[in-house]
Amino acid sequence: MDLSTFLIQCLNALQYGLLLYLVAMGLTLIFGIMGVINLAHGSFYMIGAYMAFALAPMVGGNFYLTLILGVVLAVVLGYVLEWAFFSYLYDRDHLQQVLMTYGLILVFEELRSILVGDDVHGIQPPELLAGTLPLGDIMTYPVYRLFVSGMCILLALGMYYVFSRTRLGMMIRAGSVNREMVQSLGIDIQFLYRVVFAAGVAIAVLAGMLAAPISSVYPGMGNQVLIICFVVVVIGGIGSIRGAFFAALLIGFVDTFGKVLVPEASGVLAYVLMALILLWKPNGLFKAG
Amino acid sequence: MHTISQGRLAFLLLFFAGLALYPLIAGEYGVDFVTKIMIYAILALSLELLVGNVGLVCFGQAAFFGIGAYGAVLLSPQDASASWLWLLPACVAAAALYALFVGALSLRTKGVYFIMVTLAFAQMAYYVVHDTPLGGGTDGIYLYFKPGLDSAIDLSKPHTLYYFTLVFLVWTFVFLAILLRSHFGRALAGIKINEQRMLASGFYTYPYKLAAFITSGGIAGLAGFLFAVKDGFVNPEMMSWHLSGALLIMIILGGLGYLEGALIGAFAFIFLQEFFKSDAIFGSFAKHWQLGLGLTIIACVALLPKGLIGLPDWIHKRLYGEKRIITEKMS
Amino acid sequence: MKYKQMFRVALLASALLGASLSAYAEDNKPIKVGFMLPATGTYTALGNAIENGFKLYVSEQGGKLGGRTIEYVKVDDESDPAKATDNINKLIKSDKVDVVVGTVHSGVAAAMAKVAKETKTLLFVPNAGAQAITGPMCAPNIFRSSFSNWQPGYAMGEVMAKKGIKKAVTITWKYAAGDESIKGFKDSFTKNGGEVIKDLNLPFPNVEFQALLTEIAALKPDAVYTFFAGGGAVKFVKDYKAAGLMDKIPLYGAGFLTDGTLEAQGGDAEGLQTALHYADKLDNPKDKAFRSAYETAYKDMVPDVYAVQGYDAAQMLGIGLAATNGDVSKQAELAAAIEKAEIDSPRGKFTISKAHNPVQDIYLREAKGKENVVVEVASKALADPATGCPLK
Amino acid sequence: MTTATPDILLQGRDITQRWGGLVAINQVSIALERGTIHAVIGTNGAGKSTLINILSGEITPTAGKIELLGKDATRWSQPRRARHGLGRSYQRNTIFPDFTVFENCRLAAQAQVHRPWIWWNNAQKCKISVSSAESAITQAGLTEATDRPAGLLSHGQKRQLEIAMCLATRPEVLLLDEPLAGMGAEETERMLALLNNLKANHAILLVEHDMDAVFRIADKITVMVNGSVIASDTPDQIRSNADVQTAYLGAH
Repeated sequence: MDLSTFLIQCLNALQYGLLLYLVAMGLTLIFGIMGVINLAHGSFYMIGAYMAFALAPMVGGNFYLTLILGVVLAVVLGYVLEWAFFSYLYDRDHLQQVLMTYGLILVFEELRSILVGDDVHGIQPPELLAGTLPLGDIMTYPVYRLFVSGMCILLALGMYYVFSRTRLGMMIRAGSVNREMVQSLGIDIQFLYRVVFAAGVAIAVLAGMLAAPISSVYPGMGNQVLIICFVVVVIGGIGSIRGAFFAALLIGFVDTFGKVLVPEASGVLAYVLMALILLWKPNGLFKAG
Repeated sequence: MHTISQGRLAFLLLFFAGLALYPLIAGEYGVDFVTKIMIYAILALSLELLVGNVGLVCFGQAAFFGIGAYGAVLLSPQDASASWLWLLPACVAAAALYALFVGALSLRTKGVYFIMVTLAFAQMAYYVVHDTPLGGGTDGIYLYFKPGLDSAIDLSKPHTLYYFTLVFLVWTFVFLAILLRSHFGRALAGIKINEQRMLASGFYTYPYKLAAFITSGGIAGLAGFLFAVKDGFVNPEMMSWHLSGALLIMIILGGLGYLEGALIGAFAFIFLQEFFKSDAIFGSFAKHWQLGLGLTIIACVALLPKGLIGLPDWIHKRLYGEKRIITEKMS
Repeated sequence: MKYKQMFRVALLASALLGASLSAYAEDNKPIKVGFMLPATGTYTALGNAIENGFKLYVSEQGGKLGGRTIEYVKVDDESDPAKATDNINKLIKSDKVDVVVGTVHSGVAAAMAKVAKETKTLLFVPNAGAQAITGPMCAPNIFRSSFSNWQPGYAMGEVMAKKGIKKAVTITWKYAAGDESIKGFKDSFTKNGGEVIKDLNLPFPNVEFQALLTEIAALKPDAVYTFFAGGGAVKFVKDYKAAGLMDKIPLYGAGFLTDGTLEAQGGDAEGLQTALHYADKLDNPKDKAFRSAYETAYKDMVPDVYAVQGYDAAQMLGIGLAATNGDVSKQAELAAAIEKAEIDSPRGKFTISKAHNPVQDIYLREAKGKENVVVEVASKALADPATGCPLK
Repeated sequence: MTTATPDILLQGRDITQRWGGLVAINQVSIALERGTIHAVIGTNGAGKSTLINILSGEITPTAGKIELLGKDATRWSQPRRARHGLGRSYQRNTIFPDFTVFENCRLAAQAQVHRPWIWWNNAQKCKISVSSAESAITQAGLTEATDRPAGLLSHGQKRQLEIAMCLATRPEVLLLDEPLAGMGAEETERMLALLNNLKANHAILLVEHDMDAVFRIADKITVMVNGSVIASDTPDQIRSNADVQTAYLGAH
């Protein structure tokens, strides 16, 4: 591998890592803060991608309006879901939530089939971002991918700010450590969780919408990202926004270079990495914080 | 020590007696179908030992199942029928061996991390059979000659296999029931509730957990062996996380902490699937069977915190408006 | 002498009576066809098209094949090989179907073939291209109306070698279908003087292609041969285009790369050449008739190769049943009839090999707008080698 | 049991525990003798619970040495120490609420059984653990509650059960972390009587906030402030110790 190819592969790895982070971010929130093992996370991602497809005609094909509309709908969806399905589960065994989210996967997948059908769809990126940049002697790089990477970084910074600098972030962090304590301080934990859940869903949906022009839209797409998202969150350390960020980049690099250097084992590499990291650091790379 | 209350004992006797009599009234397919469910029930029991009784949520049970199944195919001679007398223990041992390896490492982690490490090791096993020619790759491999033992116990006959499976289902259930009231089982129960307390009392908890993990893996391998013999075909999808997930769903649906929960869960989960898939009932909407299944599961979570095993309680409460304790755990 | 003659007459009469009685009985009882196709998951649309195609032919024949009414039963195979044996057992043993039609996923079809072989049930495979089905697993009662993975690959290898391409790179998912397609491609490409400088692959169903595209750019081959389908195909073509490789390193593939996916690929596939046993704008009357009938019967649905495969599965069954007067139990006669027949398919006429795989023309097609327009016949009457099939 | 040379069962020497830069325990030495109740008092965060965790083996100290019954136990795991006569109770209840009182104690006693792998015998028929459990329950005064689920006991009874579970392992040294926390007057009296009874055959370390009780029952008191021992003496001496008064009792 010559230097320029190596650098391009690094860019690929970085870009894939950021995309992974984008998809896993919502999961970190819900999983890390509320302790809910949300199997339906992939479904929210899928819903986002299909929203990008289905909502576009309603707003005249404007990509940015679609994004905004999608996020608004997602917040409402998350809020309602938490109210309807999760609010009474916190005092029960965690595994009850697993069962609940599994049920939701099935329901969402079928609703998608009934409402939108089972075809594969492509989404065009907006005009402004549709171009490509030259890279190396014969390759080019799509601007839209860079745009998505930029959005990931923006969101990451935004999350970091909310968590470490705002009162809401502090309440959320406290709530993740000790639910009773926060309640005794007079904070409405029910409301707090509802906000976190809605935010998690909204981020997953946003990830789906942003990724749709890159990944295209097809049945079963949610299941594919689900497990790798859990891997990212767990490697990073549950509840750690920063950890998820680095873990996503790590997986990005391992996956990219694994495919090139050890293609026979590329499928299993991420899992080997996770196993090794957890045996070395049983609580992930970064503890919650 | 689960004191077998009379209600539970009656339920179990009826349940197993029903299974024993079922082939008398069932057609060929019915026998096949229930054999499959019984295999899943054995598998669910193996997971129930870990999740319900030690509190170890293993998300990689399919790997042990798959190793048992692949073992049955790969260890069988190409051109003749093997004797299950050695093949079955070999498959169980193979699965248990992998469980020893996985357990020894993954038990260093806790909680969600444990869930994910077991998943990781299962995925490794999955990719080994998926991406290498060892097990026939993605299309899987066939078991051409099903194992037998002379002509007396020929497992290629559906009815023989049915009773063979039933015997092992009963055996697994009884084995686990006895195990759970022994010193070993009681220690596991203590570890599930408060491992720190157990350490302070002088229990080396790690070997206990590891032993439970290996036992569970071995039983899953037994189920895998039976599955390979039943289908005569194994495929990497038998090791996929979807199956591990479905198993967890079964035991949660049935009711965690009770061996019967695993039985009920396995039967209920597969019956529900068949029910919603049925053309006869749902017509053309049957293709959206996942919707019905999903909604049923959600309703179960919302209404039955203890799983289906809490259903009699729930009905009783609705009818008489008072709480009846049928599932007292301890004496 | 007289007695002997009387005996003969009596024998003949009773045989005729028996035959007509049994024919009468057969007439009364419909033939049950069991569809084992995906109704959930990634392949749902393909399953629907196959079912539609099959039913279209049957309804064109007035709902009867070989003089008997056709009745349908369905089971969702979920594209899960672990459940395949049970699902087909359900059709055969519980629903008591006479014929099974399925499926899309190769691993599932492999399991089905085994059960069909053991139970001697008629099986028509309307898509899955696993070579084993008409190779080591072939049987007198198993037929395929589609293709073997090897076929389009082989045809494309010839075409690319003829175009003067010397160095090629292949890329696919690491699974049986991809491997077989690449094998077919290599068989003909290297025979005709080409060289495959690298086989790239990634785990199924991973769709993060960027690393491998960079690898292709670094290797600078004359061309790339690929096998992807469904959502992966859409993304691969779009990524290939976006990476700027489309104009510099021509991309060729098995036809699934652009089948049913052109709309989603949104113009990025324009001009892409692929090989398959079906194409748009085939100038034959059968295809025109099929297309208009399909569009009338199923509103809003575009006929595609999967529908054709379903349609032809029904045709093949029809030919067999016609020869046995609707008696499904006469499998030898049924198979002989199908083997002898020339099937008038929308894809053009084809025959069935001894191993029961179509011997068919593979077309070179070019993506234009939302159609894969035929360019030429890439390989005439191409037969799968059917390695390992004892029926050959 | 009074002998000329004190019967030291557990001894910690120069134990230091650092968490990063923070020193939680600074060169603490402590010796527990049979027949005495040794109380450790101090403000919240003084390091009392950390000390118990170190002595019982839950935490390995940064520096220092621990001897149990005359053997160097510094590197011993918690279960190993427990098997060599060390029992501890927790500040928060660690009873198994679904189990009966009897089963709670029997399970703890089971740790001493030597063949735990025999999976076919009913654990409740195990004579060794059953008799240990019964005697522990009697000692702790819970005989009447034997068959009740532990979760349904009163708070005081739960604390008694906590001690009974310790006793069931037949320990010689008892490390008790706030056994009186949250108790009413009557319950406290019962617990103090129990501790007085136990003292004859055990060496007891008592971490407690209830000063009246401590001064009534302890034979020796160690006062910790910010991880260090500032005084260690008889209750009377401690009461009159000026340092202690300013640092701790004065604020009381």
